[in-house]
Amino acid sequence: MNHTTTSPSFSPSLWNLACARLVRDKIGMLSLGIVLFFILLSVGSFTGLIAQNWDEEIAVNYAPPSFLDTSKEHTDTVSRPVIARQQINLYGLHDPLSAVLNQIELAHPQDTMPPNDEKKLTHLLLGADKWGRSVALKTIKGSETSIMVGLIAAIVATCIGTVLGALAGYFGGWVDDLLNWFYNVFTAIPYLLLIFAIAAVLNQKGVTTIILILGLTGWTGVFRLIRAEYLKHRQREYVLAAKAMGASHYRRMFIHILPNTFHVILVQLSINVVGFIKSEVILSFLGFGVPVDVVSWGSMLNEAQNELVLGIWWQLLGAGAAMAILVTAFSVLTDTLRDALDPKVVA
Amino acid sequence: EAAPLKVLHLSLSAAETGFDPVMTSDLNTAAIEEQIFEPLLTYDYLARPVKLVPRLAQGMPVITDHGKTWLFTLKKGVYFSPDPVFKGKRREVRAQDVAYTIMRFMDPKNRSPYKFLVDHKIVGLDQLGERAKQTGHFDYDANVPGLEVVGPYQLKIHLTGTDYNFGHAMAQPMFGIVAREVIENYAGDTASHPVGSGPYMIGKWIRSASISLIKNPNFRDEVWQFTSTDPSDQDIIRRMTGKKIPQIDEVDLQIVEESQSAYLSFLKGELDVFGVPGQFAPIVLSGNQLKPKLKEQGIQLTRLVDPAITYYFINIQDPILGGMSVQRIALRRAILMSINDEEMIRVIYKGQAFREAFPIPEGVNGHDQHYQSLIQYNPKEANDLLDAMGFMRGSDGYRRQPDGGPLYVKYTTSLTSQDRDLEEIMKKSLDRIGIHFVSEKLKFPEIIRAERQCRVAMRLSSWIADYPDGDNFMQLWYGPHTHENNASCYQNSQWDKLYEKTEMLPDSPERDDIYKQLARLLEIDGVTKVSTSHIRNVLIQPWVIGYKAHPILPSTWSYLDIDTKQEAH
Amino acid sequence: MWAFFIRRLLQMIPTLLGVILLVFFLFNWVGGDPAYILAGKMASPEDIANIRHQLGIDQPWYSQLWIFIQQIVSGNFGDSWATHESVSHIFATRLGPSLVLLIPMMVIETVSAVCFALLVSVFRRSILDQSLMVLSTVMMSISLLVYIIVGQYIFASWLGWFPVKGWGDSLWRNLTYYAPLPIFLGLMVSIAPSLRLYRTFILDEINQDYVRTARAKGLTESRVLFKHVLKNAAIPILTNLLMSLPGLLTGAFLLERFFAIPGIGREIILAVERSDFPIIKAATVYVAIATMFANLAADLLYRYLDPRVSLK
Amino acid sequence: MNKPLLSVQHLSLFFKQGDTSKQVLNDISFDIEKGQTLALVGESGSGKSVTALAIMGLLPEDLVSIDEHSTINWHDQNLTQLSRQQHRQLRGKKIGMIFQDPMSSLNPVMTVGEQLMEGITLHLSLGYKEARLRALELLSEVGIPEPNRRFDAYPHELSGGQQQRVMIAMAICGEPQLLIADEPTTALDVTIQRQILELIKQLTNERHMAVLFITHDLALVGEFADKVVVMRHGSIREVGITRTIFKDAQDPYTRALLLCRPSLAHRPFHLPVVEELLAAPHHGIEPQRERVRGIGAMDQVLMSVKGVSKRFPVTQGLFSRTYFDAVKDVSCTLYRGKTLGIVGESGSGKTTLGLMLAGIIPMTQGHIDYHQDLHNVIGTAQLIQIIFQNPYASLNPRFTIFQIIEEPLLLHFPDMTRQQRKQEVERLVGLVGLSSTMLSRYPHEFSGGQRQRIAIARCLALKPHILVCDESVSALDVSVQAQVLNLLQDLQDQFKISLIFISHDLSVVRYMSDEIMVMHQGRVVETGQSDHVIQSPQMPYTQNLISAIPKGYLL
Ligand SMILES: Nc1ncnc2c1ncn2[C@@H]1O[C@H](COP(=O)(O)OP(=O)(O)OP(=O)(O)O)[C@@H](O)[C@H]1O
Ligand SMILES: Nc1ncnc2c1ncn2[C@@H]1O[C@H](COP(=O)(O)OP(=O)(O)OP(=O)(O)O)[C@@H](O)[C@H]1O
Ligand SMILES: [Mg+2]
Ligand SMILES: [Mg+2]
Repeated sequence: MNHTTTSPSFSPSLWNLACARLVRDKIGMLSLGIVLFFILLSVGSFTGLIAQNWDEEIAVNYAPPSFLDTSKEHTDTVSRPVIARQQINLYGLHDPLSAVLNQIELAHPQDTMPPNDEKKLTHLLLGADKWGRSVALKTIKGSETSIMVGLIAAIVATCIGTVLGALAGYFGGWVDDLLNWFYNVFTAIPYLLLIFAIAAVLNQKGVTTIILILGLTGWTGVFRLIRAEYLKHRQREYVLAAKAMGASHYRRMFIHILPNTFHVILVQLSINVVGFIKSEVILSFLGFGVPVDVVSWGSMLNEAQNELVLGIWWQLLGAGAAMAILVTAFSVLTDTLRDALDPKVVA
Repeated sequence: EAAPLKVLHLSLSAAETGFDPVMTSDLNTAAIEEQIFEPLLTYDYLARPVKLVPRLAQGMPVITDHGKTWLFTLKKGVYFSPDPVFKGKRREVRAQDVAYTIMRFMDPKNRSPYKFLVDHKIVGLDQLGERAKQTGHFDYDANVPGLEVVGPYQLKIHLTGTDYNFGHAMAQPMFGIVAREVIENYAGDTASHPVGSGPYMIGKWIRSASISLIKNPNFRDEVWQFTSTDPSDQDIIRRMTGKKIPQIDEVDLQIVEESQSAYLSFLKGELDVFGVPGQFAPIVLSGNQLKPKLKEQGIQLTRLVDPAITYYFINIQDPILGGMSVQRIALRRAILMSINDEEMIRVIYKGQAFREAFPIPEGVNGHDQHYQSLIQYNPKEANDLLDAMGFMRGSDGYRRQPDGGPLYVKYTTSLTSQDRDLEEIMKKSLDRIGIHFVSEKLKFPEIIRAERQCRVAMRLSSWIADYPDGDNFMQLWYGPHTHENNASCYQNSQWDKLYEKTEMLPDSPERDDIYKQLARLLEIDGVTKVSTSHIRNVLIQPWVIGYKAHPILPSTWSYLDIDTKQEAH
Repeated sequence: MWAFFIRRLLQMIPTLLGVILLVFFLFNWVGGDPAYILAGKMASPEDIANIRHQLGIDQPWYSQLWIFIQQIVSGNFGDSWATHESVSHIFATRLGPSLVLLIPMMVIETVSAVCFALLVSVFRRSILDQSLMVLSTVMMSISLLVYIIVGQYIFASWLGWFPVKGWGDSLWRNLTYYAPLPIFLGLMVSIAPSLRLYRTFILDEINQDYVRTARAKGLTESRVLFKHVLKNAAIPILTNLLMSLPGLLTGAFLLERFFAIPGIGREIILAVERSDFPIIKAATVYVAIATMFANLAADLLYRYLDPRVSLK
Repeated sequence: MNKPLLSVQHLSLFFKQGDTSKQVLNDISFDIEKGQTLALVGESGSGKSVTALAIMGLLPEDLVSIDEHSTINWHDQNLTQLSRQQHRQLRGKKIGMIFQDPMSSLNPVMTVGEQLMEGITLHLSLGYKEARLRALELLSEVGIPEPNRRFDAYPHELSGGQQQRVMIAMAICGEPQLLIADEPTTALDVTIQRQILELIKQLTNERHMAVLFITHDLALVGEFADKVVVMRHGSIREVGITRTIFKDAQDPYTRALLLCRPSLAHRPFHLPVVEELLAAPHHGIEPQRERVRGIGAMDQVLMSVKGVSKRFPVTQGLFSRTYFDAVKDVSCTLYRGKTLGIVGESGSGKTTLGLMLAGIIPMTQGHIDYHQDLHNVIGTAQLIQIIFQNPYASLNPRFTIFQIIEEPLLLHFPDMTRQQRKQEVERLVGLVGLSSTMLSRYPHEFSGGQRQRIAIARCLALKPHILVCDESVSALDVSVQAQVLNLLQDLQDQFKISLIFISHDLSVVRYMSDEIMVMHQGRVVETGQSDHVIQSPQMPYTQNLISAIPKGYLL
C-alpha cells in the first residue's frame, strides 16, 4: 500500500486556501501568534527550559509585585528555641529511640539549630503567592498544565464523539438507536452530577482524572455534530459512488467521509480546548483540581479566591489574565479557522 | 411609640440540618437549638475556665453514690413555646419530659449522633434500645430503672458506673428538653417543628438560606446576672446586668458558605457578628490587635482559644508506616519531625493558631500548659535517624524501606482549598526527608469511613471538645475505640491500662499526671503529634452589647443586646 | 401530532431507564457511605450498622434499585438523609430561587443577545461588528469564578451598589434587591456565547434568497430584519433556548454559593458532599425528566414555528 | 423612437476579493423599451444575475464597486447614484423581480397571503380588506386554483409551479413597469416551465410591462423575446432583434449556443462545441453526418429487467408505517452497445430505478436476467456502474483526481503495482480527454464538464459492461453538455458499452438513445424506438411532454 492513496490528506489546495485566508486575517494571525506563544511557553516549561523552579520559595509570603526593583532582600530571623531532648521529661517512660538519637546527636550535635536566615526577596515581578513562590513562574508553569489538560481532554472528547458519531450516523438502524440512547442518557444527567459521578468512579486524583472527567463529559457535542454530518454524507453521491465501486464500510466511513468532516472536527476540537481550559477552574473549585505538586490556572484562581479581599490581587490577575488572553486568542483563532475551513464561505 | 425592633444579623457557614435535637450533629444547628431548647444544665456565660451552672434545673444536681446517682430538680413555671399541639394551653416542663428526652437517644429510629453521651450509662436504658432494635418499636412507656421520676419536678438518674462527666452531657443543646406529644404529633417530621422552652423559637425559615428566631412568648422571667472578676468583662456586666433575657427581638441567620461573601457582608454592616476565618486574619488584625481602620469604626474584637486541637496521626496498622518495630517507630517519628508547624501557623493559619503539644487544649480540664513536645521540627535529625535505621535513598533521591520495598506516605485530605494547603505542607515536609508523597483526596464521609476501617495511613485531624473535659480528647487513642474514633488504630495495652485508670477519676492532679504519661507515650510510639490549637477571632459591630465569645456554648445570643440608635447610625 | 407526541413520550422510557441505572450504580458503588457521617463522632460499629439498616443501604443492590424505581414511579423520594427534610419539599422550595435567578437571566440574555446580534449582522464586517465580536470573546474567556470574586468585591463591597449576599422570601425583594448582581455577573459570561450563536443564526438567514425577495419588494430594511429574518432565526434561537434551560438549573451553583441563594445547584453540591443519596437520585431523575421534556418541547415548538415540518 | 424605459450604459462592475478586485461586468450597454421583452442570454457565470441585481440595487454594497462612468438610467434617474432609500422606493413599485428558485425565494415561515399582502399594502396603500381582495385577484390572475385556500398556505405546501406563480404575483403586485425574470424556470419541469413562461408573456401583454428575461437557454428565447443580448464572461457579445439573431447570428459564440443543443430534428454524429465554433471561420463548420440510432433485429439482449418495483417505508402515526411505491412493476431490455433512454418528470422514479439496476439499493420485487456472457461478473462492480446526477457531488471533495480514479483499481485489482495503476489512471484520463497533469488537483478545481469526465473515467476504470448515466448533463451548460454527450458516444462506439441514459430533457434523450422509456409516477408509460416515440407519441402523457419542449425560433 502506498501512502498517497490510502491516507487521504487534506487537499493541499484547500489547506493552502485556508492558510491563505488565515494569513490575510490580521486578527486571526495575531491570535495564532498568541496561541503559539503560549504553546511555546508550555513546551518550554514541560521540557524544563523555563519555570522549572516555580516551586522555589524565593520571596517572602505574598511579596507584592514590583516592576522596578526586585532585588530587595529580607532575612527571616525567627530564632527558634531548641529544647534539648535530654531535658524533656519522659514521665518514667522508656523511649526505644533514645539510644539511636543519642548516637546521632553525638555524631552531629543538634543543639545549634540552623537559624532560618535564607535571604528572601521582598518584591517580585508579578508578586508572590502565600509560600513566596513567584506568581509569574507559576503562571507559566500553569500554562503547561492548563493547555495540556485542555488539549488532551479535547482530543479525548473529540475522538470519542467522532468515532461514536461516525458509527451512529453511518450505520443508522440499531447502532444509531443504541448510541443515541447513550447520548440521551449522558445529556439528561445534570452535568454537575455527572462530574461528581465520574470523579467518584475514577477516584484517583491527578491530571489524568481531570482529563478523563472533561473528556468523558465533553464528547456529546461532538457526537451530535459528527452524527449529523455522517447522516448527511452517507447519502451523498460520492459515498454511493464509492459503494458502487465496491468500497467497504470501513473505507467509506473513515477514508471517504471522515476527511470531509475534518472542518467540523477541528472546530469542535478547538471549541473544546477553550471550554476545557475554563472548566478546569470549576473542577478546581469543586475540589477535583490538579495535585499539589502541579500548578494550573484553575488551582491558582482557586487560591486567589480568598486573596482578593486581603488586597492581594496579583495571583488573580496573573492566572486570570493569562487565561483570558489565551482563551480569547484561541476562540478568535477558532472563528477564523471555521471561516477559513468552511467550504461554504467563499472569499 | 414602639421601640425599634432589635434584630441581630448573623451568618452560618453551613446549612442547618433540621431542628430535632436528638438528630443533630453539627455545630451550626446546635447553635440554633441552644436558643430554642433548654437542657438541664449549661455553662456560665462569663466564667473561665468554663463552669457548669443550672439552666432548666433548679440548682446543680445532687450527686451521690460515687458519681452514680444524680438527682435533678427542675425549675417550676417553665413552659414550652406555643404550638397547635398544646391546643392553646400553656404546657409546663416536667421531670417526665426529661426522662422522655433522654430515652429518645436510645431509639434506633432516631439514630442519634450523640447517643454516646448516654449509651451504656443509664441503668436499664440499653436493654430498651436492644429490644427496640429487635421489635422495631421503642417502648417509651416502659419503666427504665435508671430514669426514676421522683416527682413532677424531680428526676433521679442512676448510672451504671462512676461518671463525673455526666453533668456535661446534660448541658449539651442536644439534650434540650422536648415534649412527647409534640414529637409524636409530628412524627417523621420532627426536624421541622422545634418546640422547646428556650428564649427563642423559629420565626421565618427558608431552608438552607435563612432562619429567623423570634422571642418565645412563654419564656420565663429571667434576668441577666452573670458575674466575673475579669476586668475586661466589667463593661459587659455594667451594661447588661438586670436586663431581662432575651433583649434581642429577632435573630436573623443567613447561610453563607463562601467566606469572602460573609466578610464583605460584615464590612457593609449586613452582619453583626463575624467569626474571622484564619485566612482572613491579615485584613482585620495587625499582630493581636484589630486594624486601626476597623477600630475607628468602633468594631470590637474578641479572641479566644478554641477548645480544639489539630493533630497528625499515623495509622499503626498501615502496612508501610505501621507496626511497633524500632524501625517503624523511627520512621514515624522522623515523618512527624519533618513537619514545620511554625510555618503552617504563619502561612496557612496567618498566625491565628499556636503550637500545642498536649492532646488536651487550653480551657479543657486536664490541659497542661507546660508540656513540652518530644517531637520537634528537626529535619536534619530526622534524616540522620532514617539513615541510621537503614531507610536508604535510591537513585531518585527518595528513600526506600530497609528491605528495599517501596516507601511512601499516603496522606489523606478532603477536597477543600484549605486541604490543598495541608497537602502542600505535607509534601514539603516529606521532601525534606526524602520520602515520596502520595495524595489521597476523599469526600469527608469517605475519609471517616476509611479511618474507621483503619485504611487512612496519615492525616491531619482535628477534634473539638464536646464537653470541656480531657477525657473527650484522650479517648481518641483508646484501643477499644479502634473502628470508632481511634483513627490511628493505636492499641497499646500499657496505654489502655493507664487510660482506663483515668476514667475512674474526677478532674484532679492525679488524673493530670496520668494524662501526661499518656501524651508522652503517644509521642514515643510516633502515633501522633499534636500540632496546633486555634485562636477564634470574632468581630462585633459597635452596636452589639454584651458579646463575649464562649468556648463551649455554641450560641449566646439571648445574652446580648443591641443599641438600636447606634445601629441606625 | 398526538402520535408524534406519544411516540416521543415512549422514547423517553429507555432514556430514563439508562439514567436511572447509570446514576444508581455510579453512586451506589462509589458514592460515599453516609452512615459514617450521620453516626456522629463517637459512633460504634453497631450504631453504624443501625443507621445503614435505617437507610436501607444494607440491602442487596437489586432491592435498593427496585425501591428506587418505585420511588420514581410514585414520585416520592422520601426524606433527605442529612436533614430529614422531604425531598419533594427540598426541590419545591429550592426551585423558586433558582428560577428567580435564571428566568430574568435568560430573558435579558436572549433579548440583548438577539438585539446585538441583529445589530452586528446588519453591520457585519464593519468595525462595530468586529470589535463587538472580539469584546464578547474576551468576556466569555474570563472564568465565572473571577467575575464573581471581583464583581462581588467591587460592586457589592467597594461601591456598595448591591447587597453582598442574601435571599428573602419576598419575590419582589429578591428580584429587585438580591438577584441583580448575581444576574449581572452571570450575564457577563452567558451573553457572549449566545450573541455569537445568534449572530450565526441570523447571518444564515440574512444570506437566504427570500431576504433578497423581500428587499426586491421594496420593504424597508427594518421590516426585512424584524419580519422576515427574525421570524426565521427565531426558530433555532427559541429551540436552542428551551433545550439549554434544564442544564442551567444546576449550572448556577457558583452564583448560588457566593451569593447565598438557596437554589438547586447549591443543594446538589451539598448533597454530594454529604452523600445524601435521596437528593442526588431525585435531582438526577428530575433534571433528566426536565431535560427530556425540554427537548420534546423544543421539538414541538420547532415544529410549531416551522410550517415546513409536519408532526409525524 | 421613444426614450427607453431603462437604459444601461457602460456598466462595469467589480467584486472585491480580499485586497484585489475581480471585474465581473465589462462595459455592458443595452436599452429596454416600454412593453418590450429583452432576453439576456449567456452561459453560467457570464454576469446575467449581477446585471439584474445591479438594476435592482440589491448587490452587497460592501463587496461591489461600480465603475463611476457607468449609468443605469430609469427615466431621468441614474440608479447607480441613488441613495438606498430612493432605490428602495423603486423596487417593487417600478421594477419587480422574479428569482430563479421559487422555493428558496419565498419566506418559508410566512403564508403566501402574508407575503403577497406585504407588497400590496406597501405599494398600493390599500386597507386590509381591499388588499386581501387584491391579493386573491392576483392569485387567480396568475392561475392559482382555489386562491382562497392557497392564501393561507405556506410556500412548501405548494408545488414548484405554484410557488413560481406566487413569486410572479408578488413581483407584479406593485404594477411595475419593468419585470426582471432571472431564470424563472430552471428549477421546474418542462411542462410547468412552458406554463409559467406563457403566463409571463400573457401578463406582460395585458399590462404593457417591459420584461428583462434572463436565461441560459436560447431555445426559450426564440419563443418569448423581442430582443436578445448575448453575454459571455461579463461582456456583451451580440445584441439584436430575436429573429435576426436566430436567422443570422453574427457572433460565433451566439451561433455556438444555437447549435450545440441537440435538436429534435437532427442527430449529428457529433454535437458542435463552442470552442470549435469559436475557432471556426465565419461561416461555420461543416455540417455533420447524421448518426443512426435504433434497435435492430440483430441486437443482442444484454440485460432484461422484469417487473422491478421499489417500495420505501414511510413512518406514519405511532407505530404504523405506510409505504411509498417509487417504482412500480417496470420491465425493460437493454441491448449490447445500445442506449436505453429513460425520461419522465421529476419524482417519476428514474433515479430509483437506476440505483436498483446498478445494485446500490435492493429491489423490492422483480428480477434481472443477464446475458450469459455476463454471468461471471454478476455481483461485481464490473457488471454495471453508475454516473450520478451531479458530478461534483459524486466526487469526494477531499480526494485528488488521481485518488478518485485509482480507487476502483485499488479495490478490484489488488495485484496491480503502483506503477501499473499510475499508467492505467493516465490512460483513463487521456481517454476522457483530460491531461495527466491535472491528476494532483481536487474536484473543485475543475469545471462542470471536466468533473463529469472524471466521473466517467472512474467508472471506466472497472471496464463495466453497462453504464447508467443519471442526469449526467442536466446540470451543465449547453456547451459543456455537448462535450460530455460526445464523449459518451465516443466511448460507446469504442467499447460497445450499453448505456442507460436518464434525463428529463427529451431532446437530449432522443439524441442519445436507441430506445426510450417514458416514466410517470413510477410506472412505464411508453417504450419504443427513440425517434418513434418522439415523432409519434402514443400516450397522452408523452404527447404532453413533447409539446412542452421549447422549440426555439427555428422549430
Ligand atoms: N457575491 C459574489 N462574490 C464574488 N463574486 C461573485 C458574487 N456573485 C457573483 N459573482 C461572480 O460574478 C460573476 C457573474 O455571476 P452571475 O451570478 O451574474 O452569473 P450568471 O450569469 O447569473 O450565471 P448563472 O447562469 O449560473 O446564474 C461570476 O463569475 C461569479 O463568480
Ligand atoms: N429513500 C427514499 N425513501 C422514501 N422515498 C424515496 C426515497 N428515495 C426516493 N424516494 C421517492 O421516490 C420517488 C422517485 O424518486 P427518484 O429520485 O427516483 O425520482 P427521479 O425521477 O429521479 O426525479 P428527479 O428528476 O427529480 O431526479 C420520489 O417521489 C421520491 O420522493
Ligand atoms: Mg444567475
Ligand atoms: Mg433523479
